[in-house]
Amino acid sequence: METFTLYREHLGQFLDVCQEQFRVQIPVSAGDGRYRFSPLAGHGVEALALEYHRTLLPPKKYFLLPEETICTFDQKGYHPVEVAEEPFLLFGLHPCDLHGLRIIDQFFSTPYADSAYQSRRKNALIVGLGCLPDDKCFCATMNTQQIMGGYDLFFWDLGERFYIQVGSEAGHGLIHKAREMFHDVVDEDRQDYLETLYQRRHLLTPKVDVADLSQIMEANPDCAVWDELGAACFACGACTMVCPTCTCYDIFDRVELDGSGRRCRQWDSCLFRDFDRIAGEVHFRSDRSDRVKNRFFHKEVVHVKQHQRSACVGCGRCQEACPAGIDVVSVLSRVHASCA
Amino acid sequence: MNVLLPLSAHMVHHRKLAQDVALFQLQLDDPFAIGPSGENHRPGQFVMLSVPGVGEAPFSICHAAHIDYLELCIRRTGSVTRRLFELGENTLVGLRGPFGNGFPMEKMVGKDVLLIAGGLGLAPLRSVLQYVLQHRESYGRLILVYGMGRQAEALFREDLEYWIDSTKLDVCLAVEHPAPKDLFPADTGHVGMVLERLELTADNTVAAICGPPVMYGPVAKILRSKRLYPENVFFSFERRMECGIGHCGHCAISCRSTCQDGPVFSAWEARSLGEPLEV
Amino acid sequence: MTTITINHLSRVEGHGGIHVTVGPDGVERCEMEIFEGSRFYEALLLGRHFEEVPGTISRVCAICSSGHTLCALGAIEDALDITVTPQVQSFRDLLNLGQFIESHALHLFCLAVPDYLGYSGVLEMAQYQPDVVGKALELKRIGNAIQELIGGRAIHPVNMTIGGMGRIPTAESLTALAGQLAEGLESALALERFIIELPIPDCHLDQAVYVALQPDGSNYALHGGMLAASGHDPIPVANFRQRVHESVVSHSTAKQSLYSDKPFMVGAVARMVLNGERMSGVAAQTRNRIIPDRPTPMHNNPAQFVELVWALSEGEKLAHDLSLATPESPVNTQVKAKKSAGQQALEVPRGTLYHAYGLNADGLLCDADIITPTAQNLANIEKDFATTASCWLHHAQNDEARLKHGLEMVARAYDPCISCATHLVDLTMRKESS
Amino acid sequence: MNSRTAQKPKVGIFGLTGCAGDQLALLNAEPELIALAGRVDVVVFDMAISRKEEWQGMLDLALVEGSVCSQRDREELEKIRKQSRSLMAIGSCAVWGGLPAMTAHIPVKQLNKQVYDDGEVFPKAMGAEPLSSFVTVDFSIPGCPIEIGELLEALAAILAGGEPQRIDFPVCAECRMAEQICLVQSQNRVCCGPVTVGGCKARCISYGRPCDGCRGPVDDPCYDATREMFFRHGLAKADVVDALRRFSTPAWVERNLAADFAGDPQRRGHHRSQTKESGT
Ligand SMILES: Cc1cc2nc3c(=O)[nH]c(=O)nc-3n(C[C@H](O)[C@H](O)[C@H](O)COP(=O)(O)OP(=O)(O)OC[C@H]3O[C@@H](n4cnc5c(N)ncnc54)[C@H](O)[C@@H]3O)c2cc1C
Ligand code: SF4
Ligand code: SF4
Ligand code: SF4
Repeated sequence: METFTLYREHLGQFLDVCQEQFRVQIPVSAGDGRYRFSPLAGHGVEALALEYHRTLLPPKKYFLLPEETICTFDQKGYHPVEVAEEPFLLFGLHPCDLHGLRIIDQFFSTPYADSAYQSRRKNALIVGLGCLPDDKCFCATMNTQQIMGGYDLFFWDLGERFYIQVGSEAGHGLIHKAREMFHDVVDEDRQDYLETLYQRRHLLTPKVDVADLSQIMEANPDCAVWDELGAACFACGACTMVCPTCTCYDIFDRVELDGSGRRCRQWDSCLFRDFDRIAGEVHFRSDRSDRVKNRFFHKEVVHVKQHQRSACVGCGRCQEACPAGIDVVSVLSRVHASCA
Repeated sequence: MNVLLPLSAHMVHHRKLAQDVALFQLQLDDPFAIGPSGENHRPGQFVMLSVPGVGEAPFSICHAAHIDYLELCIRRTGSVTRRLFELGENTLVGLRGPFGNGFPMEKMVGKDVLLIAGGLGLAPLRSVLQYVLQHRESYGRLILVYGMGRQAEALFREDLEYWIDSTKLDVCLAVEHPAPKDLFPADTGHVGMVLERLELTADNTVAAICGPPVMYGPVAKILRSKRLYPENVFFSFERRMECGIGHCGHCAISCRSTCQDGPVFSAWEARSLGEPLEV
Repeated sequence: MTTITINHLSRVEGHGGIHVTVGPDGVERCEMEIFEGSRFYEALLLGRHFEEVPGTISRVCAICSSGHTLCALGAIEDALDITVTPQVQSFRDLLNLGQFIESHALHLFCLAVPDYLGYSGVLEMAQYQPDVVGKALELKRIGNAIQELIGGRAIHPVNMTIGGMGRIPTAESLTALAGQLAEGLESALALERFIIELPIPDCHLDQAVYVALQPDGSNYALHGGMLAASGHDPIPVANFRQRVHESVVSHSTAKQSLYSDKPFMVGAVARMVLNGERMSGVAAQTRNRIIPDRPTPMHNNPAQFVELVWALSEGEKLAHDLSLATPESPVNTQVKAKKSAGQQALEVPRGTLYHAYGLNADGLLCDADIITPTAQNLANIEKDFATTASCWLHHAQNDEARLKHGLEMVARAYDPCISCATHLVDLTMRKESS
Repeated sequence: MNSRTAQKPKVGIFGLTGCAGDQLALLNAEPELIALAGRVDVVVFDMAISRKEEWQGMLDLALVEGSVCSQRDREELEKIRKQSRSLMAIGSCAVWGGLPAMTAHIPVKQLNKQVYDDGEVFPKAMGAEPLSSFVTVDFSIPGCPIEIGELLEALAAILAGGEPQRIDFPVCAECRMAEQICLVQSQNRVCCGPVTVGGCKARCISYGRPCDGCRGPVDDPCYDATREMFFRHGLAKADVVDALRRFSTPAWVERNLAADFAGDPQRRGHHRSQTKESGT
C-alpha cells in the first residue's frame, strides 16, 4: 500500500488544496462534547476537531439525505430530478463509519441501484482518520476497529505528523495535487505507526461476549429483555436516525396548490407506529416491544444471515442519542446472558 | 435509471366489478418504455401505481401477459384507492414495476394446479389461471376454489361464467351467505369446507393462495392434512410497500423483503420467516 | 323601547357583539358584549413554574403574542431581580418593534381600511388597490420576518427566555433585516398620501382621557417607569393599581377598567398625544402631517400609521447596530427561585399591557394579574357608543344601517383585540313592549 | 372535496375560542393565501372577511380553529359541521383542547371564582374541549400555532384528492435529524419531545430550549417511559407532570386515565378518513 507522511502544520494547507476541487466536510464541535460533520468553508481549519469520537449524525446524511426529492410531477407526468454533481470530500471518518458506509453502499446497490445515493457516493472522496475509543465505543466488540479499504486516504495521527495510507487512485491523485507537502515514509514513521496501533489495540477490548449472539437471539425470540425494552423505549426513533446503517425511508408526495409537487423521501424508522401499517389500520408490530426487538433482530440476526456480519458497527451513537438511556451493549449482553 | 421514478401512464378505462371494487385498465404513455406494459410480467407480480399528489400503492397485475394494456383490480380502502375511483378516464397516473417474484409457473409444469382465492385474492390468481389456460397442455388439473361472503361480491363475473362452463378447469365457489337469487352454483361456507372435500393428488399438486390473512392459517392446515408438500404451497403476502425494490424497509418480514423476495412465499419459507402458518 | 343588537363581530380575537337600548328618554344602555368563551388564563397559571409563564400567556392572543411574552418575561425578571444585558434588551426591543410593524400593518390595511373604502376585506381590496395592498403586505411581512428571526416564530415566540435568549441571530441575517426595514420605510412613506386621504368619519366623539407609559429618556419609546395620563400627573407604574380599577361586568367575559373612576383610552393615539413630541426624523414629519391638534379616538388609525413609520426607522437603526455588535453568548443565567413579586408594563400595539406576578419560594406562581389594552378601553368604547347613538337619535336620517356603520367605525378605531376585523354583521332589531 | 367540478370548492375558516393564531398564521402567508384563493372559494374567513350576511349552503371544507369553551362555541361548531362536507381542526386548541384544556382537572366554578371573583359571567363557561369531543373531525393539523407549510400542504393534498401527510414520529426524531444536542441529556431539562408529535423540525430545541409539547401527543405516546427517564435525570415528578400536562397530555388523557399516566391513552382527536362514508 502506498503511504506518506504529512506534518501537522500542513494539514490546513492540504485541506485548502482539497477545497479547490471539493466541498470539504470536516468534524467540528457542536458544543457539549458533541460533534457534527460540517462544511470546512463555513468554519475554517481551526474548527477541525481531530479529537472527536463520534458525530451526532453519521456520514450517511450526505448520501441518503434526511429528506430529498425523488421526482417531481405536474399535469404532464412524473419528471426526474438531477442530483447535484458537486464533488465533495468527507474528512475524518473513523473505521466504524467506514464499515457503516460499506454496508449501506452494498445495500443501495442491490437488487437495484439507488440512483441518487449512488451518484452522491460516486462524487465523494472519503478520508479516514485513526481514533481512540471513549466509553461508548464498542467497535472491538463488533469487530470494526480495523478497516482495510473503503477509503481514498486514511490518516493516522502520530503526534506531530500523520501517517497516510492511500486507498484509491483518487486518493493518490489528491496527494499529487500537493505532493510537495507529503513525505515518503521512512522506517521511523512505520515504527511510530505500529506503536500507535499497539497502544490503540490495548484500549480496544471487546466489551461483552457476542459469540453465537445471532444463534442465541434466534433460538430465544421471547427473551424477557424485549418486553423490558418495550417499556423503557418511547419509540422516538432517535437511534435509527443516528445509526450509520439504518436506511429505512418513507415516500410521500408534497403537493403545491396548483396540483404539481414533489415526491419526497424522508428517513423513517421501524420504531414508528405507522411504519408497517396497511390499509384498514392493520399493524404487524403494534407493540413497542415488537418494534424494538425487530430493530435488534434486523441488525444482529437478519443481517448476519444475509451478509455474514452484524449491521451494527459499534459506533455508540444510538446509545448516546437515546433520551431513555438504552444502551446496546448492555442489551446485547443481557440477551447473550440468556445462554449462559 | 432511477427505479423510484414512475413512468407516466393513462387510465384507459375503468369499470365496476362489485361494491367498492373496480377493474382499471392502464397504458404507459411511452410504448417503448421499459416498465409494466401488460405483456412483460409473470403471474403474481405487482406494480406500484401512483396518483399524482396522493401517493403510491402496490397492486397485483390481474391478467396473464396477453394484452397491450395493464389490468388492475382494485378495492377502495384508503387515500390512493379512493382517489383512483374518482378519477375519470384518460387521467394521468404513474406506474413502476413489475416487481416481486410472482408465482413459480415453472414449478407447476406437469402438476395439478390448485388456486385458492379469498375475496380480492382472485386478482393475482386470475393471472395464474389465465396463464395456465394459455399453456393448458403443460399443466395437469386446474382447480379454482373461490371464497366470498356473498355472491354479490363475486369479481370477474363474465370470467366466472366462462370458467364454470369450461371443461378446462374446475371451479368451486364457497359463499358464506347465500341468497335466493344467486347466479352461480356454490357451496355454503368458507373455502376450507370446499377444500376438505376435494380429492387431491398429494405429491402432484401445487397450490397458489391469495386472500385475507385470516384465511392463511386454516388453509395451510387443511393442505397439510391433505399431505401437500409445504414447498408446493404458495402464499401471496401483503405488507406495507413504498419503494418496491427492497430498500425502504416497510415490507420486510425477517430477512426477506416482501416486495422483492415475495410477495409469493412457499409455506415452508413463510414459516421459516416466522409467519404463524401450520405446515 | 328599542334594542339594537349587533350579534356577531366577525373579528380577530374572540367573539363580541354590541347592544344598544333606546328608551323614551334617549339612549339607555350601550354594551360591548364579549361572549368569547373563557379560557381562565390567569387561573391556569397559578401553581405553575415561572419558566412556563411567558410561553403560556402568549397564547392569550396571537397578534399580541410577542407583547405578552415580553411583558411576562419582564415581570418575572422583576420579581427575581434579574437584569438582562443591554444586547438582549435591544433584541427584545426589536422584537416588539416587529410586532408593532406587523400588527399595525395588519390592522390598518387589512382590517380597518377595507371598510373605510367599502370593501368586504383585504382580498377584495387587493383587486382594486393592488399597489396599496402589496405595500401593506410587504410591511406586514417585514414585521413577521423580525419576529421570526428574533423570536424564533412569528406567532408565540420561542427564542426569549427568562434572563436572556436562546439563539443570537447571525450578523448577516441582521444586516439583511436592516436592509429590508429600510426598503419597508420607503414603502410606508409612499402610503402616506393614501392615509391622509382616508375618510376618517366624524362621530362627534370627545377627546378621551389618554393613558400611556412615559418613556424614561427623551425619545419616543415603548417602555418607561412612569404612567402618564392626559389631565393627570404622571405616577410611577408601580402605583398603577391606585388609579386603575377593574370590575367584572355581567355582559362580558372581559373585565372593564377605569382610571380615577373615568373611562380612558390607551393605544397609538394615546401615545401620540402624550409622547408624540418626542418623535424625531421622518416619523416626526409624518406625525406633523397626519395627526390633528386634538385627536379623538377616531384618529387611532392614522396614529398607528405614524407609529408604523417610526417602528420601521427605529427598527432599521437597531438591527443595524446589532449586526455590528459582537454577539454575547446567549445568556440564560441560572435563575434561582424565591418568594417575590414583580410587574412589568409595556406599550404594545394596542396600548399599555400590564403583567404582575407573585411567586412562592419554589418559583411557582401564586398570584397573576394581567390587564390587556382592550380591557382598559372597553369602558371608553361603550361611552363612545353612547355618544354615537345619541347623535344618531338626533339625526334626521336615523336608519339602523347608519347607526350600525357608526358603531362599527367606533369599535374599529380602537383596534380592539376582540375585533381586529371589526366587521359588524347581522343587525337584528327586537321591539319589546315596555 | 372534488377539484374536478366546475365550481371551485367552497372553504370556510372559522374560529372558536382561541388566540386566533392559526388564522393569523394563514393570514401571514399572503402569497400562498392568494394562490389558495385561486383554487378555492373562501366563503367565510372570520378574521379577514366580513360576513355580510349569515352564510348559507354547504361548504366543501371547514377549517376550525380554537377549542370549545362555551355552549355557544358548541352550537356554532355543530352548525359548521352540519354545513360542511369535511371538517379540519387547525391548531392544538381545536385538535386537543390546547393550553386552555390544561385546567380541565380544576372545576370551572373554582376557576370562575379565581378570575372573576364570583362575578356573574356570560356566557356560562365550560372546560375547554377539542372539536372531536362533539363532532366528527376529518383532518387534524396540530401546532400552536400551526406550521403554515404543513397546513398548506394538507390543503393542497386534499385539493389533489388525497389526504394530509400523517405524522407518526415524535419531535425527538426531528431533533436528531437536525443534529441538535439533546437538552435532557446535556442540561437536565424537562423536554416534551419524546411524546410530542413531530412536524415542527424541533423548532424550540433549535433555539436552545426544550419542547413545550405545543403540537400535542404523538400517536403512540409513552408517558410512563418518558416520566421514568426524567426521574432518572433527577427531575422532580411535579415538574415533569406539569410540563407534560401543558400540551402533551391534554385534558382528555387525564380524564380517561384517572390518575397521572396510568397507561398510554387511546388515540383520539385524529378521526381520520374511515369515519367518512365510503359509498360512491
Ligand atoms: C403485493 C401486493 C399486492 C396487492 N394487490 C392488490 C390488488 O390487486 N388490489 C387491491 O385492491 N389491493 C391490493 N393490495 C393492497 C393495496 O396495496 C392496498 O389496498 C393499498 O395500498 C391501499 O392504499 P391506500 O392509499 O388506498 O390506503 P391508505 O390506508 O391510505 O394507505 C396509505 C399508504 O400505505 C401503504 N399501504 C397501505 N396499505 C397497504 C397494503 N395493504 N399493502 C401495501 N402498502 C399499503 C401504501 O403506500 C399506501 O399508499 C396489494 C398489496 C400488496 C402488498
Ligand atoms: S392552538 Fe395555539 S395558536 Fe391556535 S388558537 Fe390555540 S393557542 Fe392559539
Ligand atoms: S428529549 Fe427533547 S432535546 Fe432530547 S432528543 Fe428529544 S426533543 Fe430533542
Ligand atoms: S419543539 Fe415542541 S413546543 Fe416547540 S414548536 Fe415543536 S412541538 Fe411546539
